[in-house]
Amino acid sequence: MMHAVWLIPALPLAGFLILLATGRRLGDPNAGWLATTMMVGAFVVAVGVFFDLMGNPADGRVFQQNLFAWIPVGGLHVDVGFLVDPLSVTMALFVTGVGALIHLYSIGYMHGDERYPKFFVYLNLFAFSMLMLVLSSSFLVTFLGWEGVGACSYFLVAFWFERPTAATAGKKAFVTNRIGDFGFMLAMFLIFTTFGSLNYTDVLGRAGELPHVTATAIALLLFVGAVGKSAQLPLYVWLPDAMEGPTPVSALIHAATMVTAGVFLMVRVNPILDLAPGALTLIATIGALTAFFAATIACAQNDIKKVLAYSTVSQLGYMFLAVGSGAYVAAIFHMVTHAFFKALLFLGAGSVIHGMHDEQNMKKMGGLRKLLPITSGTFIVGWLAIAGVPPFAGFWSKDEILVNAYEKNHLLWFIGLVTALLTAYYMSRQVFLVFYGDQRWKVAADGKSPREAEAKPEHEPAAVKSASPAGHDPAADHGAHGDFKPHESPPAMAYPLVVLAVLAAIGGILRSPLERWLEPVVGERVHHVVSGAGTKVGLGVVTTAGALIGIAIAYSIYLRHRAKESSVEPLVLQRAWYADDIVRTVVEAPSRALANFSAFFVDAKVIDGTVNGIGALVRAGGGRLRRVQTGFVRNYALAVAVGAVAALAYAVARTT
Amino acid sequence: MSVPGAWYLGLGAMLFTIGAVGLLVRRNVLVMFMCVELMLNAVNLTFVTFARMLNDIGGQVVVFFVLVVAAAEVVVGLAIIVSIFRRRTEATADDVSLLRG
Amino acid sequence: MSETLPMLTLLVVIPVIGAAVVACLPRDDERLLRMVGATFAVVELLLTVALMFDFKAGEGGFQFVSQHVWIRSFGISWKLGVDGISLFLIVLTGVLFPLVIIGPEVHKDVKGYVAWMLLLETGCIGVFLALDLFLFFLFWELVLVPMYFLIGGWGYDRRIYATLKFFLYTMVGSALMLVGILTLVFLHQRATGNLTFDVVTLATDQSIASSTARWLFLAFAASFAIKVPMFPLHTWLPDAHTEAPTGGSVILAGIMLKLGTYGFLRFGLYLFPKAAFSFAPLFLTLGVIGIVYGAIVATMQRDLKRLVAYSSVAHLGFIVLGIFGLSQQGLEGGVLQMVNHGLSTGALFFLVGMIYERRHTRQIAELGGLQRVAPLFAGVFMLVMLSSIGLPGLNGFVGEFLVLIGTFVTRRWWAVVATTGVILAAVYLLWAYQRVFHGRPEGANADFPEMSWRERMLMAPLVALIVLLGVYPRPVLERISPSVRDLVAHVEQHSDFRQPAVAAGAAK
Amino acid sequence: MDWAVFVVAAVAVLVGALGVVLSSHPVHSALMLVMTLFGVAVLFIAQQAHFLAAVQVIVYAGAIVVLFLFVIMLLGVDRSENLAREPLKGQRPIALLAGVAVVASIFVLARHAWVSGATAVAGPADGPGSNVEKLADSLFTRYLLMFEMTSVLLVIAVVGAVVLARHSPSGGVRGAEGAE
Amino acid sequence: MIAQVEPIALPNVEWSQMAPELILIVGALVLLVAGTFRKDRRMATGACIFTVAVGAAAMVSAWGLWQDVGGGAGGARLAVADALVIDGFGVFLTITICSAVILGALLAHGYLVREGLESPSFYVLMLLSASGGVIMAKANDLILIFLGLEILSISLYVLAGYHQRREQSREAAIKYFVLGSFSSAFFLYGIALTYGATGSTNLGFIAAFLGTQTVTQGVLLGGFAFLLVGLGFKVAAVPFHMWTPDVYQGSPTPVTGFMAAAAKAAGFAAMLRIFYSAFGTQQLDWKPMVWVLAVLSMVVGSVLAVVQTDVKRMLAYSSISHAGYVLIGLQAASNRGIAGSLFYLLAYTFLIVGSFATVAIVARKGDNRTGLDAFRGLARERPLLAFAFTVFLLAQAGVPFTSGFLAKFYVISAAVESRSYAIAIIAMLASVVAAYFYLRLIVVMYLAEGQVMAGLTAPGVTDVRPVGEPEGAGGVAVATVVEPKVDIPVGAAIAIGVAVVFTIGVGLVPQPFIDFARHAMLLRL
Repeated sequence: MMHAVWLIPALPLAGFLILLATGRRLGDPNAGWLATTMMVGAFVVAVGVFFDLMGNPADGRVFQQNLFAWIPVGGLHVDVGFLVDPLSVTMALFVTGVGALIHLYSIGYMHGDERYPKFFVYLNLFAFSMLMLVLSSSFLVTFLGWEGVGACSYFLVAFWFERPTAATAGKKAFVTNRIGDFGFMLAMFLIFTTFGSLNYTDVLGRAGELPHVTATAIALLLFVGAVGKSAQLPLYVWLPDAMEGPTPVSALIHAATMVTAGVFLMVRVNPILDLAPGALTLIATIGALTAFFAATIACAQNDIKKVLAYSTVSQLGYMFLAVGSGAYVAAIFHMVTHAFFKALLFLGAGSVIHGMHDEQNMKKMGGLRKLLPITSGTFIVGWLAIAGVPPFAGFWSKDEILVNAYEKNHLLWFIGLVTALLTAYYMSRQVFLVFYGDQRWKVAADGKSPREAEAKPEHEPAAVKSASPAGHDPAADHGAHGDFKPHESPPAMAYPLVVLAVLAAIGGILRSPLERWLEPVVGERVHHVVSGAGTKVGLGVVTTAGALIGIAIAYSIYLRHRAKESSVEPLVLQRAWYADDIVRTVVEAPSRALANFSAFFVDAKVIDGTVNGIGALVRAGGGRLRRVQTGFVRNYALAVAVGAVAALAYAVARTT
Repeated sequence: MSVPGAWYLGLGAMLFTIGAVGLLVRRNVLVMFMCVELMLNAVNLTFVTFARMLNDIGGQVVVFFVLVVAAAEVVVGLAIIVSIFRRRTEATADDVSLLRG
Repeated sequence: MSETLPMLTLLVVIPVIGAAVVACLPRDDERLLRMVGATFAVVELLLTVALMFDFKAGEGGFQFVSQHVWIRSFGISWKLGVDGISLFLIVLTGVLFPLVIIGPEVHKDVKGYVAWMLLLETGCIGVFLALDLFLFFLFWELVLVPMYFLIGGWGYDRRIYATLKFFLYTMVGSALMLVGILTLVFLHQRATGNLTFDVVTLATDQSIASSTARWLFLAFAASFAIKVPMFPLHTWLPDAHTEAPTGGSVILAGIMLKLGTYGFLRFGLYLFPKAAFSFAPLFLTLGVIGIVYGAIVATMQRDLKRLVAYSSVAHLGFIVLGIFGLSQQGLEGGVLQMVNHGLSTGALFFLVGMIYERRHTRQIAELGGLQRVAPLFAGVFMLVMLSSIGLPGLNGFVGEFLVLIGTFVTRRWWAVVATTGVILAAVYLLWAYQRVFHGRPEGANADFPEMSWRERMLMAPLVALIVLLGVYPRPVLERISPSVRDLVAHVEQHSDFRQPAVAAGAAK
Repeated sequence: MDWAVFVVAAVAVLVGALGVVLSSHPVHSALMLVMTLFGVAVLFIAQQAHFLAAVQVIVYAGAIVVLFLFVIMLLGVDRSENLAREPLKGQRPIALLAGVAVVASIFVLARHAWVSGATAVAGPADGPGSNVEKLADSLFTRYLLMFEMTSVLLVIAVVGAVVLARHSPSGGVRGAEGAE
Repeated sequence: MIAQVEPIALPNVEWSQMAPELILIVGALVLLVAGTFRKDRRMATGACIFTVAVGAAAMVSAWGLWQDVGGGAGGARLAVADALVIDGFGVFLTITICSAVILGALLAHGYLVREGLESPSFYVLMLLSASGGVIMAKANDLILIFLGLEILSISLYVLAGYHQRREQSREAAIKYFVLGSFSSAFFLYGIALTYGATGSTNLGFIAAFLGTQTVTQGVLLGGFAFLLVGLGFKVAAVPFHMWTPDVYQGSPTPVTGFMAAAAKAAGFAAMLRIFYSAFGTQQLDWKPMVWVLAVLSMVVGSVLAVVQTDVKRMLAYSSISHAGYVLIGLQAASNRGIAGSLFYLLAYTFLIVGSFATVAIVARKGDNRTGLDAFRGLARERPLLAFAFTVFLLAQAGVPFTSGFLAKFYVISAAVESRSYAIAIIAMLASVVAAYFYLRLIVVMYLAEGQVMAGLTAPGVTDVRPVGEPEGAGGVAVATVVEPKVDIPVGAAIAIGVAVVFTIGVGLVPQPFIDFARHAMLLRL
């Protein structure tokens, strides 16, 4: 089975190619089913590979498969090949697993979209890229996947490109990611220069030879890449905007898989990181700060997806905190649980949006619990998981991270703790606003602002445009504005929610198996928690308490209305610390001015002006000389005479 | 005794220059042409003087040819002058300046 | 092979025969004219492909060499030969010319267009094949003439200005180069008593003083730098590209810019290894400036074609970087990138031309939302653009990556700055794409027709090659490798330069 | 004696030359030219070039100057010219400067010697035999080809004059042929 | 009393060695005589054919001489009392000048018929003028050179004014004449000084004498200067060039073509022979002067051509810059340099006659439409003519596979060989400037169909005076007036065809011509 590993990415690739060629003919929903089948197939193969690998002894769980030489140039030899080890298989499993679920969900969600097949084209391409990323045997092929997922993210965020915001968000995502890629590329260059190879086995196997400075440099450069991809400070700005994409995209790419690629990369190169303690500290700090920073913003967002987006940023921060603390397993563990519950939350949110006819403003929701039973039930599971309430999955992973952070640095731990509190708070706020309280949408439906109606055209498709028997009858369900009533989603969307909810609930059990399983990868180098059991339990209690406090505060404000909502949603947080404005004025405006200056002054005036100036000079010179040619024969004779004098003068000079 | 050749040659140089300057400063084409004759005479004088100084008859022969050339030039030149200034009241070189630039 | 069939001479001669034949055909029958022209171009293409297959992959030296004395008293020969460096440029030439002859709309005088194109093909092939400096210079100058007429005759509003600028600018460079060539040849003669323009002989000999060689190198470099074009000698390019007809732009960008970089490789490095090495920092710097500056200026362009033109400045900067990085990877990446840029920028110009045919404007501001009405068109554009951005899996990445990694090995900091070009490329191209294709189509844009079958056929080979070279560049790379290895060895032999072990592959 | 002849002739030459340039009336210029020509003829004689002196007087004074006068009359341009007027700016000063420069340069160049130590090539100018004889001898030996070529020159003069006169309404140019 | 009259021992006159010039002269005389008997139109055609035949005969006889001298300096010899030198160099230029005669005569016929000027005298003058040029090329004596120069020039003065009804033609004649005689005087004074300094006018003696001298005398240097003035004038080198544009523009166009080719060839023949051969030992003295002349000619000629709007005038300036290139060959003062100059002159002869042939045709009746406007859209009306002109222009611009390119290549290689790098670079840059106006003309023919040529008109060009006005029919408002169709006479067509074939042929197969020029060595005296 191990040799079939190439099938894992190949199946989505095949799906992509088939859909590219015949997608339009397959249409809605067959294209979706095809894509989903491919993903399921990939998942099955991944499971097979997993068991195969399990069969090996712990230290023999490495398998490398080379397909063909991709770039063989001099000392640089890069194969397209796969490295099968516990880490990559874990990643592959959850990418294909979660991916398959989201594919399935999308069949329903995207139903009725005019570019339905194309969506799955992109989705499959994304899955392929992501699998290349995680399974690759070399940095360069990882980079191939890395860039591939970035491009797919771009396509999918800008899927509804008619909306300027979507198009802009897609571009922003790509460009910001590219800034990170800059670091990744430099890291590869440095690795090649140092090791003469880009293969993981070569490089990581010889990591011990690295001088400290080089190790730090490589670690930091790779981290720059991770910061871009995983939306850490300061390159996180693209992720909230990326919510312009269809919700399954947000779930798959911007919550579960792509954004965790940075974490994966960090874990992948852990032997190098271990040689660079300074870099680790920086990573941990950035992670903690990001977690806290994003959490604060999430507290004041009204857009249901924006909250989740900032939450994702925040949770990714946790993962980097874990990485920075040397707790690689914890990072992966949190990545997995986060994938479960965040995908769940996103899909749930999508279901809500779907049910609310493209309404994303939580302030216009409320009391949906009864109307969307499956959605609300599963969403609540996700909420408890992310809030860190035991025994849900999120508690375990977050707890482990915080324990490790405590080991590393108390301050970082404290930030993490506060963030946990905030997390519980803003998620509770979301749940209360959406599923509890008054049914504010009854009012909102009539007064739906024209601007928003404008901004969201015929998209978020299934809700408005569906006319298929598989879905729901729009006339019956939606009718006129007057009898607007939110509704539950179709089964294709509901099943994945249920599955994910189960995983989010029980994901915590993976904790110790995962630790053992990943040991060959992170090896003995893994940080063993030195604190005693007492401390650990104590920390767990504190964390739980924090979560509960957060929930309580949210409860008192948003359900009991003990405080004015606006007072806890300051503008500065609503505007996300004005980050976008700062970027616009500090980065964008000067760059644009510089570009304008270069293009229209330096290039057009100075450089081209010089060129044209020389031409003009010749002509002007000609014009002046021309005036000497007066047409008077005596002038001409004078020229001859002067020429003769000059020649004579030379002769005179020559004799003296 | 006999005047040194240098004197003759100096005279020739001056004559040549007067002719050249004359051509430059006079506007009447005929006078300009006379100035060319002055220059040719200066050359003739120079040749003859050199012939004496070098004791070489060649210089004198050359003068003979120059005379012929001068005659031919005069014939053609005056014909051209006549053809262009036939209808004009002045034979002014400056009037002929249609072509320029 | 080379003895029985003068393959390379045929390559040079076939297009010019084609041009002559076309010139004799009646003016009115456009189909016939194109058919005949295309036939010659396709025959040429087949020959180049045959050449590629016959090419012995493991050998670094010149193959298929044919040599005939031409001007005895100057030691000038008709000497042609191909090696790994020129091979794929030849093939690229073979690929692009049939496309520009069949492809774009030609609004007047098809006969002239086809004939000039074929003549241009001869010139381009000649430059790539010539192994005699004089012959090289002849072809180098020859390409100017057809291009001059193509831009001037079939171009847009400011074509006269653009074509004159193009011609004169290039001539300035050639002027210096000719003096350089002659100086080299005569100094060589003085040293060895052998008057020859043969590149191989001159390169092997290396008898001239290194201070002189530096001057000579600069004389050559001036010409190449203009052709590339390198900052700050680039301003002819946007004008020429923008005003040229689609076919002209494709060839200009796809092939003629490569003449400059090819010149650096074949003549700069080969003839003056030591000087090239000593001037490497200068050219690396200019290359890096070109990358960054070209990208920045491209960002602000309002004309789509101009934008693509400036993107060429940036891309060519990468190639220059690779060349003067002087490592195996960099050089090989540079050579590959020449081909890549030819494909992707050529394709971009085709696409922009199609937009112009439909909308009669190239102003980005007047376009918008095209993806909605012409998704396939947009898709192809996207693919080509991503290739241009350097997305892994497409051809652009392989070259760019090799260039950067190769340069990093030898000239770290230049590579670091150059890598920012990767970011900038995404900025200007995506922004342009967004403005042209995203959003909602208004007015005339709403009636933007989808790609016709003919256009699809036109783009198909380019798209296929873009993907193929991105996924499986190995057949190309392994043909380039030996020649590049020899070139690096040549530079090492004649200068203080030593390639780091990792690049050469000795470390393994 | 020699000096006296030289000085007188030289003065005649220079005065005549200046007269040509400075006379406002073309007829006066022509007459001044005659004076120069005679002066030169005298200087020829002073240097044993008797034959040339004769030819000088006959051809130059007798034919060429007459021709000049003829044309002046023919064109009816025998009017005084205002010499003070010079329409071309800078022409005169530069011309004078150039003239001075030419004379000065020649003198400077010749300050050591006008002639080199070269010996006679075409045959000695003195010695036995008359000037005419020696001239003729040279003319028909060493300078034979040149002598023949002068005939071509004269043919051209004839043809040229005819061509130029052909389209003219008046037959004034006929006189040009008579000059031969 | 009477000294015994010894018979003068006439020197041996080697008639066969003078065959080309004799053929030309005799041909001219025959034509002159014949012309007095027959004066009808048929005569005009006959005269043209006869002239071509004479030119061809002269050329053939020159080729015979080439065989004699053994294609090199080896068989070179002196003739007619050392007045003539028969060497490859002279023969080469004789052939060049004969080519100019043939092409010029072919070209002239149609023109003369069109302008109503048919008369054999035109051809007579042309042949005589050519004979002067040939004599200059072969002369071994300064005086003979002077005589040849005068024969050439005086004929040309008349030819320049041949189109009597055109005021420009008359003006060209008087300007050419005044300046020509002025510069002749300088030349003659130069001969005098040289004579004084060396004791002879015979180049062989001069060279022999100078070979014994270590220091150049002042007087001799003055002689160099004056000789250079005279010859520089003849070849139209800056600053002695100022007559060129006016005379070229004013002269009847076929005369311009002939003059540009033959006079330049003859002038250079004399210049190269005098300086390289006779004054060869004094290279260091005259090379700087030639250097300056060359650079000035190239630069000023090119730059001034850029701002011209009259094609004839533009070509005139371009011919000035061409003179600069030929001077490079002299400046190199090497065998390769001389060969380069010769090659250049040969190539240039065909180019320039071809170019002026086109101009003569396009100028239409009245010979006035020579402005850029007259060429607008020529490619559509007369594609072949436009193509031919394009070939000439591109060749002059130095585009590969043409004779013009090789010519430039040749002289510049000579400069580089003699390490005159600066002049080589200046020459190449000047050629770029020059390319501008050639290209501009091509643009007008092909590209600018009725459109205003934005960015082409130079600031200094806006005040264009209508040159062709007086004859009526307005050469200015061409855009509105319906142009008479351009007629291409047979003779001109042949001339242009030959020139095109030559231009491209030399570009493709240069070896025979390079050998020709290379073997056409001067007899180093």
